[in-house]
Amino acid sequence: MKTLKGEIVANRKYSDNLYKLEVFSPYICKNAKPAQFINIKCSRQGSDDPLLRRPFSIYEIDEQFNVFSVLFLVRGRGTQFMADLRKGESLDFVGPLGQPIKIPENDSRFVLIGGGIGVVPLCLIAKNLKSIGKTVHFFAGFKDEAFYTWERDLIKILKDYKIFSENGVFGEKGIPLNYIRENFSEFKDHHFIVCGPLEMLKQAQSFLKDRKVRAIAIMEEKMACGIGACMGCVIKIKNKNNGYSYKKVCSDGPAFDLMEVCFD
Amino acid sequence: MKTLKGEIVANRKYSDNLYKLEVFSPYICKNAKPAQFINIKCSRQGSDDPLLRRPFSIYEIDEQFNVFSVLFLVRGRGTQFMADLRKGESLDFVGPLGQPIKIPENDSRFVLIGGGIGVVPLCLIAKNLKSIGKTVHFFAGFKDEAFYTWERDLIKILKDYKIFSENGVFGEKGIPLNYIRENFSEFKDHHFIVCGPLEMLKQAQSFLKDRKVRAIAIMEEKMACGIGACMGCVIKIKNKNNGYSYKKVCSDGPAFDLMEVCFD
Amino acid sequence: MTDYFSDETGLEVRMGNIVLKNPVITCSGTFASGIEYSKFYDVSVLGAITTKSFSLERMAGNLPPRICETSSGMLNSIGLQNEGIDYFINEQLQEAKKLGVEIIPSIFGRDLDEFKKIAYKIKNIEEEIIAVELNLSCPNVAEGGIAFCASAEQVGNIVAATKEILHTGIIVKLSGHYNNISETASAAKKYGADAAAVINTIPATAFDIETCKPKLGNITGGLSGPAIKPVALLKVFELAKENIIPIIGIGGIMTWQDAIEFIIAGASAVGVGTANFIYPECGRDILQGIKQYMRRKNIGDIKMLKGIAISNIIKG
Amino acid sequence: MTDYFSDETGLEVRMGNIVLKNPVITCSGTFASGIEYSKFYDVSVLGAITTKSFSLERMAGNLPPRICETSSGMLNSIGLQNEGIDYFINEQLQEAKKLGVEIIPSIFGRDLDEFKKIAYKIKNIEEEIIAVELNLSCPNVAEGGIAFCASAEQVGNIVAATKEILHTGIIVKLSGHYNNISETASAAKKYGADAAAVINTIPATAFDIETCKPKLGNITGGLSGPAIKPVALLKVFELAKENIIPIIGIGGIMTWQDAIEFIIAGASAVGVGTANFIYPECGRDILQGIKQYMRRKNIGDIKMLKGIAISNIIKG
Ligand SMILES: Cc1cc2nc3c(=O)[nH]c(=O)nc-3n(C[C@H](O)[C@H](O)[C@H](O)COP(=O)(O)OP(=O)(O)OC[C@H]3O[C@@H](n4cnc5c(N)ncnc54)[C@H](O)[C@@H]3O)c2cc1C
Ligand SMILES: Cc1cc2nc3c(=O)[nH]c(=O)nc-3n(C[C@H](O)[C@H](O)[C@H](O)COP(=O)(O)OP(=O)(O)OC[C@H]3O[C@@H](n4cnc5c(N)ncnc54)[C@H](O)[C@@H]3O)c2cc1C
Ligand SMILES: Cc1cc2nc3c(=O)[nH]c(=O)nc-3n(C[C@H](O)[C@H](O)[C@H](O)COP(=O)(O)O)c2cc1C
Ligand SMILES: Cc1cc2nc3c(=O)[nH]c(=O)nc-3n(C[C@H](O)[C@H](O)[C@H](O)COP(=O)(O)O)c2cc1C
Ligand code: FES
Ligand code: FES
Repeated sequence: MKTLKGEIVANRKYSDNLYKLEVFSPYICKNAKPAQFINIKCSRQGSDDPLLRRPFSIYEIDEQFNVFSVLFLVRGRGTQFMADLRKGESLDFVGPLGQPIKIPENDSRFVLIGGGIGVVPLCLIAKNLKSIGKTVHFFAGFKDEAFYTWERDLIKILKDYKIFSENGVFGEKGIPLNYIRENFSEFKDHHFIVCGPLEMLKQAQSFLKDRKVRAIAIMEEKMACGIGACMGCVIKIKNKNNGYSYKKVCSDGPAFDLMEVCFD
Repeated sequence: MKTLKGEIVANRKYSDNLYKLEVFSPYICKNAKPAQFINIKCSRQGSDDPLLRRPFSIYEIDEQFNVFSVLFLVRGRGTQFMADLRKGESLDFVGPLGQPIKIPENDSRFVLIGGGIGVVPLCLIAKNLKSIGKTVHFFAGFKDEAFYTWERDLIKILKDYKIFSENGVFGEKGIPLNYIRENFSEFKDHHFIVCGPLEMLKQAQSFLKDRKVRAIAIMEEKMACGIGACMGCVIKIKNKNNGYSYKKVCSDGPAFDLMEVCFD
Repeated sequence: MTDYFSDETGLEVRMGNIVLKNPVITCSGTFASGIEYSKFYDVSVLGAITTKSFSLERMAGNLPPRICETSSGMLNSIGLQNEGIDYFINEQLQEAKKLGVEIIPSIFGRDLDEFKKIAYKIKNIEEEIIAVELNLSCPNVAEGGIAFCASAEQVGNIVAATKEILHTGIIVKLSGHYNNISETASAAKKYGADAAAVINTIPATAFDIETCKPKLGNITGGLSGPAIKPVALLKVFELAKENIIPIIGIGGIMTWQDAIEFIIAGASAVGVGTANFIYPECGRDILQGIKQYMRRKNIGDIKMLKGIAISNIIKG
Repeated sequence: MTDYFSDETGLEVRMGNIVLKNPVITCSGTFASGIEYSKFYDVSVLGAITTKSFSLERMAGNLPPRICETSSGMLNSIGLQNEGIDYFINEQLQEAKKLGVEIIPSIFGRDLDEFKKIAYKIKNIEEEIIAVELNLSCPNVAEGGIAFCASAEQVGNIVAATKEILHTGIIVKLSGHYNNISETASAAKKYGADAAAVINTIPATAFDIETCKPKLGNITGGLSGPAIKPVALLKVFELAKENIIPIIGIGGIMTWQDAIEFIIAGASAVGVGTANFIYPECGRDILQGIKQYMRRKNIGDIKMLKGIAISNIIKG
């Protein structure tokens, strides 16, 4: 991990509030692994407001051109700042951060379920799984049209995917978990990797737990340092004695065993 | 005075740290008078750091195109923000602020002395004096090369000027006040208007006072509200009883009788 | 959508004997007597305006520079420059009244006796004002000011003395500087105050590393603006939890979102200060935002919003 | 230009019995035990690092969310999550020592007795550390913490007890929250502390206006970052003026300019906290900037810079 400055190669608008920021960085392209993230300074040089860096999963890595990207939704001050960045400007970020996801070597078939912006880390994971010859089914669910044009990125990674939208404006109407429920026999010996809103993770946990399916969750929490030094970004993880302990999303995660995450 | 948004028509770089920002604003062009200023928000919309607006004298008014300009030196965070503004972006400002300078009607000959960025308000004043048929001598003194190319603006206003630089890299070597001292007989019944660093104002005061010359000073002080509401921007002004009282640069000034300003 | 808010319905705020038509007021020292800001908008939309603090006699104020910017904040060391209470009463009040907004004169005495003298003067104009604010927390004066807040007894005495003289509403302006704000607020309540304005600026300073001198002529000043909002919110929240006295929440309010945050933390009304310097129309805009928020959330009366974060915590 | 600074000459700082090779240290809780940051730069350039506060037993810490950003600042409510002092002594110390930087363990007890017990454990590693910091000012714990600072007597007792057990330097970490910081600092000095670290985070809070709940799991937290710098500077300045005890100035230091500002206000050394989160290499950069400033100003020894703003004020 390093503090880096990378030239912005492109900032592509996918929809009203979804952007893909492409950044030149040989260091990240060489060192970053799936599920890792970077911590972006979202204020001008010399300004400290907004103060904290913002964490973003690494979305794509183009090793040929040494360009990686992050895909982000505009939510507040930091992401608005990012949306306003222009080609040629410099991005100040720290990375790669977090533990690379540990792919269970013995499993060969994977189901990836992404909810909303949760699809981001799954894309790099999917690409990686494919490259090592695993079978991957990708399910993505969205609330609204923000991701309408995003399919063009997904289709480059794999063909076996299904996109759902709650209101049916694009893809199939519904949510991925319902589809999985209804067609569970197809997936029962797959390894699941899920990323998305807490409610989705919670439902996935309870559904998969009953069926004794193994699953990895990619988690989020508010961060300060992003490198494991401040104890700010903890979530509750079950431990052996039926209790829990706090684990750091930034340095113990962001990938955790879904069954060990406490949602309460 | 109003809170305004004006489209930036141009942001011209005069030298490393001197810029001219041209802004479209019919309201300012119609209402602003010499010595008045505007108060610029130097942070992105939705950001409050830097918090306070920055005051800048109105430099030029182009009534035909409804464009006015400010000429500014990059000093700190606010002016760096301004230097980075681009054509087409919107400037958030309040104005016109301050009292228009009161031109003594009976005097017909004026000496204007500007030190450094202090030349800015004097340019609009000079233009105004010329337009009402007064005689104007303009003296400008600079420390370094920042204003090297600025002469092109001045020459459009009047021909009777002298530019000095302390090290002689451009214009004449020296400072305006020395020139005035040496050629005082020429100017002794002129009305003086001075704007520049405190040290220059102080020297001008002591020199002119001894010679019973009337003079106006354009003053600066740190501001919060810019409209006379906070009592933040006061300077000491002599009153009748040999004492002083605090006057507000923003709403009582920025023009004051130089002889009444207390420098201590 | 229910149409509660075609008018001001549901915005009225009662704090003891003080009734405001809506919860947005401007803070002392940041709005003068309203005249400057009336050039920007019709200030009669505000719940009230609080004037600059007036003292018994004219005060010259502190040495400049008096303003210094800090990260998301500013220091001021005005030192209560004002023309004295007589000037307010004789010259300024009538002009301010023309703005059509309720007026809360803020007053400052160096000691109990001065407060009494000012109160007697205010008595003559009681009909024309909605309340009086006792500034017991200015960090920029050598005598009185913030030091009053060190002792609940002192605060109680000044309130009691004022209460004896005046029938109008009484607001105490308290400091977050001391750790006894519950006691001072309780004393104020006990002796007759209707509301507490919380908080004043926080004592602070800044130095110039080139001259190696203080950036303020007065050496120290008071910190205001967004930087202090989290600190102010905690003071309001802690006072409101104890339900001692109605609170005017103050500190770093720039937007309607900030105002709502203070109200859900327990403030009955909010005071907008430093924000006026940056956004001259912010009082109006904050009020507008509050109305829209209430409409969106289907909240018919601002009272239902007050302290809702406290009840949510208690509910768990 | 005189070449004072090819090496570290003129940067050494003495605070009581504590000698630091330079004035830049990192703050407790923001630098863990240095290992994470050593991936960014050679932390042995620092004057010292202060560890996260360790308690007698493992502490789980507070409910998440624990972090919330505010204007030019942040709130944290970590609640001293740590693995306990034994873990530090047995597992972490040796690894940290490898970084080649002086180590100041920060310790936290819920009461006098716990502080004593921890001190006895520290005794075994006294040779390996440069000083111990007593955290008497954490705003995020139910017992002890900031409450210690309410009473100079309590502070004195804890210092005295620690001093009896330990020979290493003692730093007390004080809060700016109470208004008795001169008294607590005096008590600390009297009973044997070598330096005071001033200030810890300022109690504060924030609410979410959509959920109408606190933004922190623990409801309240501590404010740090640039927002608090002017408040911290005033505390340092006031303490330094009274010349009670050497001070480590802390609060919102992001740049070398900020560090210089604390030093001219009277701090002997500076603690860098929140800044590490945003600029992982800031400790190194701040030190570098101090050196360059001293060279530019022709200041041969940092002692000559310390409190220079105070002397300038006295000179008038
Ligand atoms: C490991 C990780 C990976 C992420 N990857 C992506 C991604 O690929 N694309 C994407 O769009 N978003 C991602 N997020 C969420 C992203 O960090 C937030 O949307 C962003 O921080 C919002 O900043 P803001 O200033 O726009 O919002 P604000 O609400 O103004 O932010 C205020 C504060 O809250 C924090 N915050 C707000 N939302 C979140 C959140 N969901 N998670 C963590 N902190 C938050 C901010 O960092 C900031 O400190 C990720 C979060 C984490 C923890
Ligand atoms: C009436 C008036 C007219 C002015 N006209 C011009 C002009 O035409 N061109 C120009 O270049 N400058 C002008 N100035 C000075 C200009 O306002 C400052 O250079 C600017 O505020 C610096 O901001 P900063 O953020 O870059 O500097 P910083 O040093 O970071 O500013 C910090 C704070 O100090 C204040 N400040 C800093 N310098 C000054 C100053 N000289 N006067 C008042 N406040 C200051 C800032 O407004 C801000 O609040 C004028 C000042 C006044 C009062
Ligand atoms: C320039 C200035 C002058 C002030 N003058 C007074 C005053 O005269 N009386 C008073 O009670 N408070 C005064 N205050 C404090 C404000 O009323 C308010 O309590 C404080 O600024 C915090 O609110 P804010 O962050 O919204 O500004 C002043 C504040 C500022 C910034
Ligand atoms: C996330 C975080 C954790 C902290 N933990 C501790 C701690 O364990 N012990 C302590 O004495 N201070 C702790 N502090 C306070 C800092 O050491 C420092 O006093 C404070 O943050 C102010 O400095 P800053 O503005 O530079 O961060 C913590 C601060 C933060 C932000
Ligand atoms: S953000 Fe600091 S430990 Fe994770
Ligand atoms: S800046 Fe507020 S009175 Fe001049």
